[in-house]
Amino acid sequence: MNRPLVEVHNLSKHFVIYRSWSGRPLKTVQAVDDVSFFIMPGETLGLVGETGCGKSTVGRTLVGLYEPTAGAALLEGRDIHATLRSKEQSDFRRRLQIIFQDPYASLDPRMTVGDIVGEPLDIHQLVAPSQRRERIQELLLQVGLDPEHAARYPHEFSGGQRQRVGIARALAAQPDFIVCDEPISALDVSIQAQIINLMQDLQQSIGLTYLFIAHDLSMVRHLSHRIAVMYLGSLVELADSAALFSEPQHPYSQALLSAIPLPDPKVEATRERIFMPGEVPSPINPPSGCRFRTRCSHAMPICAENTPQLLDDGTGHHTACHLVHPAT
Amino acid sequence: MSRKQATALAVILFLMLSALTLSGCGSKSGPKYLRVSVGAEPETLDPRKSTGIPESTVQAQLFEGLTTLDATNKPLPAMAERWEISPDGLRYKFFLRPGVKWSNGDPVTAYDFEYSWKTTLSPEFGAKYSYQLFYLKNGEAYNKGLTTADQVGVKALDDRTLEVVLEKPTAYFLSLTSFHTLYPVPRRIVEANPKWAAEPKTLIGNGPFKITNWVHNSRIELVKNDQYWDAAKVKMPKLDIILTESSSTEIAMFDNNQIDMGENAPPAEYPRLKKEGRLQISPYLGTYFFAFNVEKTPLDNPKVRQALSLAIDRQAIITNVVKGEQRVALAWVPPGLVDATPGSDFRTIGGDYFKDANFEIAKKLLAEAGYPEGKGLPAIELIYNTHDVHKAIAEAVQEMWRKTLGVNVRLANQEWKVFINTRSKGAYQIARHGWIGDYADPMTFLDMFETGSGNNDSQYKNPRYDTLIRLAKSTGNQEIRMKAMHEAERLLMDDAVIAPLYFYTRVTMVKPNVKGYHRSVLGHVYFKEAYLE
Amino acid sequence: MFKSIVGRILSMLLVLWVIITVTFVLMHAIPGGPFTAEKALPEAVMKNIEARYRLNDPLPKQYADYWANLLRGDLGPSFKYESRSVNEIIAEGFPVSAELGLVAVTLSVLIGIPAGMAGALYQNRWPDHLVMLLATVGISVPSFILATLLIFCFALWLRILPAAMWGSPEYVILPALALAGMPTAFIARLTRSSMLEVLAQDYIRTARAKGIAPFTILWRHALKNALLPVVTYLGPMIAAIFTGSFVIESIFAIPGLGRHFVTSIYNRDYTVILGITVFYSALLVLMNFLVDLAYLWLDPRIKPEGED
Amino acid sequence: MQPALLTVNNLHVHFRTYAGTVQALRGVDFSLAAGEIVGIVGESGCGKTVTASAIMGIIPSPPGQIVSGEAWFAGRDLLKLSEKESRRLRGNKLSMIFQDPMTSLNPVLTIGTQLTEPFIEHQSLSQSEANERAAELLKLVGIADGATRLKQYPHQLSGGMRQRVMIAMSLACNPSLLFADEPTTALDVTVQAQILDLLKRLNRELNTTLVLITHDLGVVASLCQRVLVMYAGQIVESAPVHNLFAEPLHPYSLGLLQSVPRPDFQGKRLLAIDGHPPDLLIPPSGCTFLPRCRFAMQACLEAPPLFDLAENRQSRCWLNHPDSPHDARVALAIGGVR
Amino acid sequence: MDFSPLKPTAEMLQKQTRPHLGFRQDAWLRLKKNRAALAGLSIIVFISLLAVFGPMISPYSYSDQTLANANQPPSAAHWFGTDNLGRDLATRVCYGARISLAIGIVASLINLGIGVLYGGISGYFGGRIDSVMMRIVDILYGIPLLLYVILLMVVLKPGLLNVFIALGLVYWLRMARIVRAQVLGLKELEFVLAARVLGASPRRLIFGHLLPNSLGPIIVTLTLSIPEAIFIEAFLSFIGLGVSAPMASWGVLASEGVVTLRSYPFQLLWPAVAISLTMLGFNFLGDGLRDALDPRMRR
Repeated sequence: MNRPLVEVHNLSKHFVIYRSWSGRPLKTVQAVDDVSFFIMPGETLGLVGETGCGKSTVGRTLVGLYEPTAGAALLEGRDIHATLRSKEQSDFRRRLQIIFQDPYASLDPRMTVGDIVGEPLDIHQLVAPSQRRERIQELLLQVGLDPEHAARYPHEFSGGQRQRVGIARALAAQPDFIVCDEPISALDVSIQAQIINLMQDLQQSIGLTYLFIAHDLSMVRHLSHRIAVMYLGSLVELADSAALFSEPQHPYSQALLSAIPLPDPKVEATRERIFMPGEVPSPINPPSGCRFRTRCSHAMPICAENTPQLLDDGTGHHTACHLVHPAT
Repeated sequence: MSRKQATALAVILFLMLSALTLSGCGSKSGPKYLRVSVGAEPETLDPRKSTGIPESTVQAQLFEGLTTLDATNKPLPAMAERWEISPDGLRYKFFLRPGVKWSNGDPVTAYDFEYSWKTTLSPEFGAKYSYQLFYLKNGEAYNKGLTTADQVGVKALDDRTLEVVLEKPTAYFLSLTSFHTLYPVPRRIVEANPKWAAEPKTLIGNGPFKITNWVHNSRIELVKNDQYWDAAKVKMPKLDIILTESSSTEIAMFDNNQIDMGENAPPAEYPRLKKEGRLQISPYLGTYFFAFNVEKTPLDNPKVRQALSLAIDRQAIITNVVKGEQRVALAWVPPGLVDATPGSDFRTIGGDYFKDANFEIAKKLLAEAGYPEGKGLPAIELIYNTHDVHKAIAEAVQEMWRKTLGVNVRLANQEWKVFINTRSKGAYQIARHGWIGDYADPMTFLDMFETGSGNNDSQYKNPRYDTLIRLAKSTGNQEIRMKAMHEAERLLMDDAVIAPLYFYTRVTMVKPNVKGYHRSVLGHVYFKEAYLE
Repeated sequence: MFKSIVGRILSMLLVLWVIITVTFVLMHAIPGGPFTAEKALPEAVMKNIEARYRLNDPLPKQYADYWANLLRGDLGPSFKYESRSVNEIIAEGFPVSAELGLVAVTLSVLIGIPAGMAGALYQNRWPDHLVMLLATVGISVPSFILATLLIFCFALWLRILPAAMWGSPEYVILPALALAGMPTAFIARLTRSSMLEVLAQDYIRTARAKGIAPFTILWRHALKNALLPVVTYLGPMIAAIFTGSFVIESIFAIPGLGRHFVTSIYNRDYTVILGITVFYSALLVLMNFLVDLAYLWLDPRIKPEGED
Repeated sequence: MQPALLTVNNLHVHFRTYAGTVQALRGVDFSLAAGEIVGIVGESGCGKTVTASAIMGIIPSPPGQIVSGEAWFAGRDLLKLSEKESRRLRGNKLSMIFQDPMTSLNPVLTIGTQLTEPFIEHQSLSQSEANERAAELLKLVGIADGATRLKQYPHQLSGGMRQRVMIAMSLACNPSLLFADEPTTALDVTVQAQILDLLKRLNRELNTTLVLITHDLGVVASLCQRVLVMYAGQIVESAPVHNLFAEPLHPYSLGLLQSVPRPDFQGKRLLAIDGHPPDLLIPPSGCTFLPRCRFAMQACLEAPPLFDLAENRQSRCWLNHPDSPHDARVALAIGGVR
Repeated sequence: MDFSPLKPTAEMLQKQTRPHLGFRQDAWLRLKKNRAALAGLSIIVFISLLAVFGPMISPYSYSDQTLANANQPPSAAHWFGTDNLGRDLATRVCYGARISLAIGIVASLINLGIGVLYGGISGYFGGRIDSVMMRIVDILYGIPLLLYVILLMVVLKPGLLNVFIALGLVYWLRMARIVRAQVLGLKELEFVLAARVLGASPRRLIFGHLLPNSLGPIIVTLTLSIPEAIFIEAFLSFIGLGVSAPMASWGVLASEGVVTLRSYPFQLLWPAVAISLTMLGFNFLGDGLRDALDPRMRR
């Protein structure tokens, strides 16, 4: 292991939802607040959390769809956003790709599958025009689609096939790093497995690095080497996938894990769930200190005052909680 | 549920239908007063300021001048009981009828006339028709700010005597005193309220009717004025004047018995209306013509102009297009104007200057001009202002010129004020034109083509012509005047400065039971003695 | 909320300023002036008149004077109609146009919305085809032809309604029908398509699963949602219809504001041109603002900006 | 075993589209006992929702059409009822909740309006009585401040809260049969757990028969007593939940179980079902699962019947044929490990 | 029963998918099933044929006058009757179709060329650019059309070109607004984001993704705008900006017919029928096209 492929340093992304007429921001959503992590080459980092916790915002910021409000994201040590803004961005841009959740919305309904997959080739002039067709067929084959279907339109495909097209499009750019933004949550169970397998195969064969965003914890666990848990814009825990599942440290992670229904009636019959009171607070006015304290059964006075830092317990298991790492 | 919805729909339909039938109240027989459409909304009813026909038609019922014109355009005593004219024709003394009153009961005095005329001429007042009073001594100078009001040749000697001094002898001055610009206004009212003419309450007149209501852009209601000196002759209790500028609206209202009389029927309806006996055609002092711009090639060549003029089949246009029994115009001044001797007609004496639809001569002239069968003729454009009749005439003439002379003329219509602007700047080749006389004398037509005249759109410059006009203007001697004017007209026609098409008629749709109104050749209608049978 | 209104008013004033300025320049750029007439006025007379209306001032001064008056709420005197002010012309014409417009808009809403609903409810069956055919014809027939046909039919042939003029209620019917034709057709189409969209929504399925009667579903669950696009269309349409239609008011000789939109330009009645342009623009802004308010009422999801 | 609450026989539903007729349901048979919780699992488009909608009488028509079948409920065939009769049962004795509580609640009407509708429609209560009952209902589904909530609009509630409202609404008239169509799919796991608990509690307290439509086997495992597995418009397996998870008798059921990662499978490849479900516009003549089946046999070119097997179990696979050389249990167990 | 193993073949999988149809084929198929749209298309084709061949076949030209034959009702010699100057109305209506259809086509091009582009750019860039561009649209809406037109009339010679210029000045505003609204909604969709991540240029995003997906509303607006353009032309030529007489578009023929409606109703009937039919045709076709091209209907 050498240096990380992707590094995220104190990344914050705030959205202004209402400005005064002079353009002064009056109200902001703190979608992501002070998040730091890294991803090693060939690694899959799972990013989990509930709706609205900011996990997609992290992913979209990493591929340059959003400009960070504060902090930075690096690819091989180069600031992603600074590079994308500069002139020589074209090649850099291709190295960061994204796969989206909704296989219906993520493909242009008025383009053929061949053209969709060919678009990155055209934009970055990756192949000679004479080889474009061949390359598209190759990519389709690579993701398990019939190369003969290049002339068809997305609506002629099922959800799983479309997601394969989305993967082929990302692959066409020959990326190093792919953000997978809930790529399987809109798919049927049997198809999810196909896609997960495909992604694993690709990672092995071409050495891709993934940020895998999902709310389905069992799939994340299956695919990821390490997992980061987000709550209301902040990272609360980051650990090896096995460690997180066997010994979750943050109260939120514990509650989250206990909520997953397991496909085993025997286990389910006897399982106890950890009850989390209340609802996720608004990211417009997040709670002070630890953002989870309003729903935490272990909340202490200090939780309202000090924001717990994401700290390593020495084994690579990071947790941001005053219970685990009492404030010094 | 579909039943509920069906019920709702049925209710709506029923309401609509009942609204339709309940309101079906178009009365089959009209009311006992006259409803007449005169045209668009008047710009103003202050007689000193107005210029148009709808305005003067309404004013003719509300006001009365020193004289009024009879059916033969002879000035009759009106406000003035009698008058004296000095032998040199420069000094007039009008004696007002005793007991004439404004509609509010105040007496009409000579001071009212003096006040009215002088304000009209005053530069600050900015009356468009102030030039109708330039005949007065120092009238023009005062209007230009070169002299004071005292120097103007009008003065009330006492309540009933008005003395007028003219700049030059003006033969038609008497008939001019019947014109609306020379009507009196009630000095006391006007001085108290400069906006007096805008409100029916303060709009005080001295005519056979008085105004009671004015709904802008819709209608003006007049009732009989009991204070009028000749009120005994006024039979109509009320006049409802309808204002609309659309001829199709007017004919629809006429056919629907909403009006008894209308001034703007569309020509397409003339034959039907005539068959129904509801069309009235009377002479109108005006000429419809095409103006040639004598400075633009190829129209700078008189032979081309003559050829074009001769190649028009005027009778065909009158019969098929304008349809109002207009008279073929083969000269400039329309009929209806008295020549030197009383009872004679300027037009009859002057006669026709050429033959209608003289195609052979036309072809010959064009060939002589160097364009046999139209060959080699530069492009010609005929402009007209937007109106269906002008368009139809232009299209018909275009086709005649094409068929007879092989001349291809392009048609271009223009928005009215753009058109006026183009034409008066002389930025055209051929332009449609129509001229309505201001007063009952040939001069109202002939001085138009004086060099430098503001209305000489043809850019005609002929010193001989100018001399003749000047001569006619400087003398009161009708013999000399008429002779000079006949000669001027001949010059104009020989030079083919214009191609006259027809002499206007006034076409009115009117129900057969409307009687007693009369109309001057200048276009004014007098409802003083009108009645319904 | 307050701040967003301020922002909108500012941008509206900016738009209005540009509109007035461009209109001012354009109207002085076109040939002819208010006193151009068939019979040319002698130069001296013309000068007197121009002096009286201050038309001999340099244009920048006229422009500045216009603004000075406008800010005091004075739109100036009409050049064409002696001793009438533009304020008076609008004050007299607008109520008439608005009354007619109100009837027309009411008609088009009362007919268009149920027709569109019927079309959506009976999608692809004969009531739908009938509604769509009529709506398409309604959009296709221009108002001047519709007006002429109405006059021909009801005034000249059946003789149950007046052909033109203004006054008692029966005068309103024909022009209102002619004016309502196109918007009715448009509303019917709009209602139908948005209704179809709403009827495909999940909450309609929920309502059906609850056993709610179809009419209630349509009335309570679907209509309010389906009205949003109609309301969006109604805003500018009301502004346009309430300020009068040149064609309809000319054909029916109605003393409304609409005819001034065209005649003032023909007459080069500068102050009237500017006055009604300002009036119309302001009304349009107002209507769009009301549409936003209607949205607040129709759709509780939309909150006034800046409020929680 | 209790007498059946609902018995569905040979249900066929077609949808006419511009491209042709889609045979959404191709002969569905099952029955439900009072008070049980039955799961229907299967991939999207397999006919789970259509089955529920057809029984509820809310298939949009056109384009939908119930071609044949019976659904006996309280002595009446639901499919033969007039629209009016059917409407009287809906939201009353039969009710249904949907996947996305955001779109399934009318955004422009208050919770109160929507919640009181069933009372007013089916029990002719006055608005104030209905309001009272609605507040009680909210309490039942775990929403405390009912009175204030009734005045709110759906967007002012959280996702979990909205689904509670949906559930309350469906329970308004004490239905004997409740279809829950993917009730937790749109929710986060923590909220999902609460909703599942709620459904379980309500089933116990009210003895409402619950049909849970889902594609999440975890949800089935935690809640259901019995499972119907659907594929391409047919039920392919029916079994008590323990049996299905322990010993599936249809290759598709096996495939479903195997495509979900399990803790003991960690790090290994998932066993996905290859291919994709058939297009029901042109359903294949033989077994619809044949092209994706690891156990395909020549016999599968003919459509298999639903074999009645022991222990209240049914399976639509030739492996279960008595003459089949392979015992389905053995074959699937071996094949599953493979 | 044969319980021997069977290897599922590719054909078996193939057989399970519906036959592939290209985008155009598919759209055409659905258009063909839409009777109203087909009727609309037939009307347009028929009228276009009349416009092209009508004047060639007719024994009269649009300008041939026989004053004596003015205002004749329809007869064997003149199928549609004659106008106030005795010209054959059938020929004039056919000839008018050329002008009116040309106007319609040019109006569409203007809508497509300016309106779609303007709206696309405004919606895509959003923010301040959008505000400024939309304020410009507001301004253009606010300035009286007649003023531009009169100014144009002074600057240019009458003719069809001027109508095109006049239309070009203002006739794309509604389209711009509609396209902008569409693009605003589309640009947050994932396929657009995906293209952005791929590094697609704004040009590629607008022309390759955003505008093609706004096709439905664009087509509807277009079909509604064609009839409107035909009437604007009538209005413009009434003021003096259209083709010069004796050529006449349908709008001109109709406004002439209105004047003589009382006595010669057929003079209004023909152009009115022609206009209404064309509009019906365009509307039906437009609705059909929108449905046929709507990707949402294709799932």
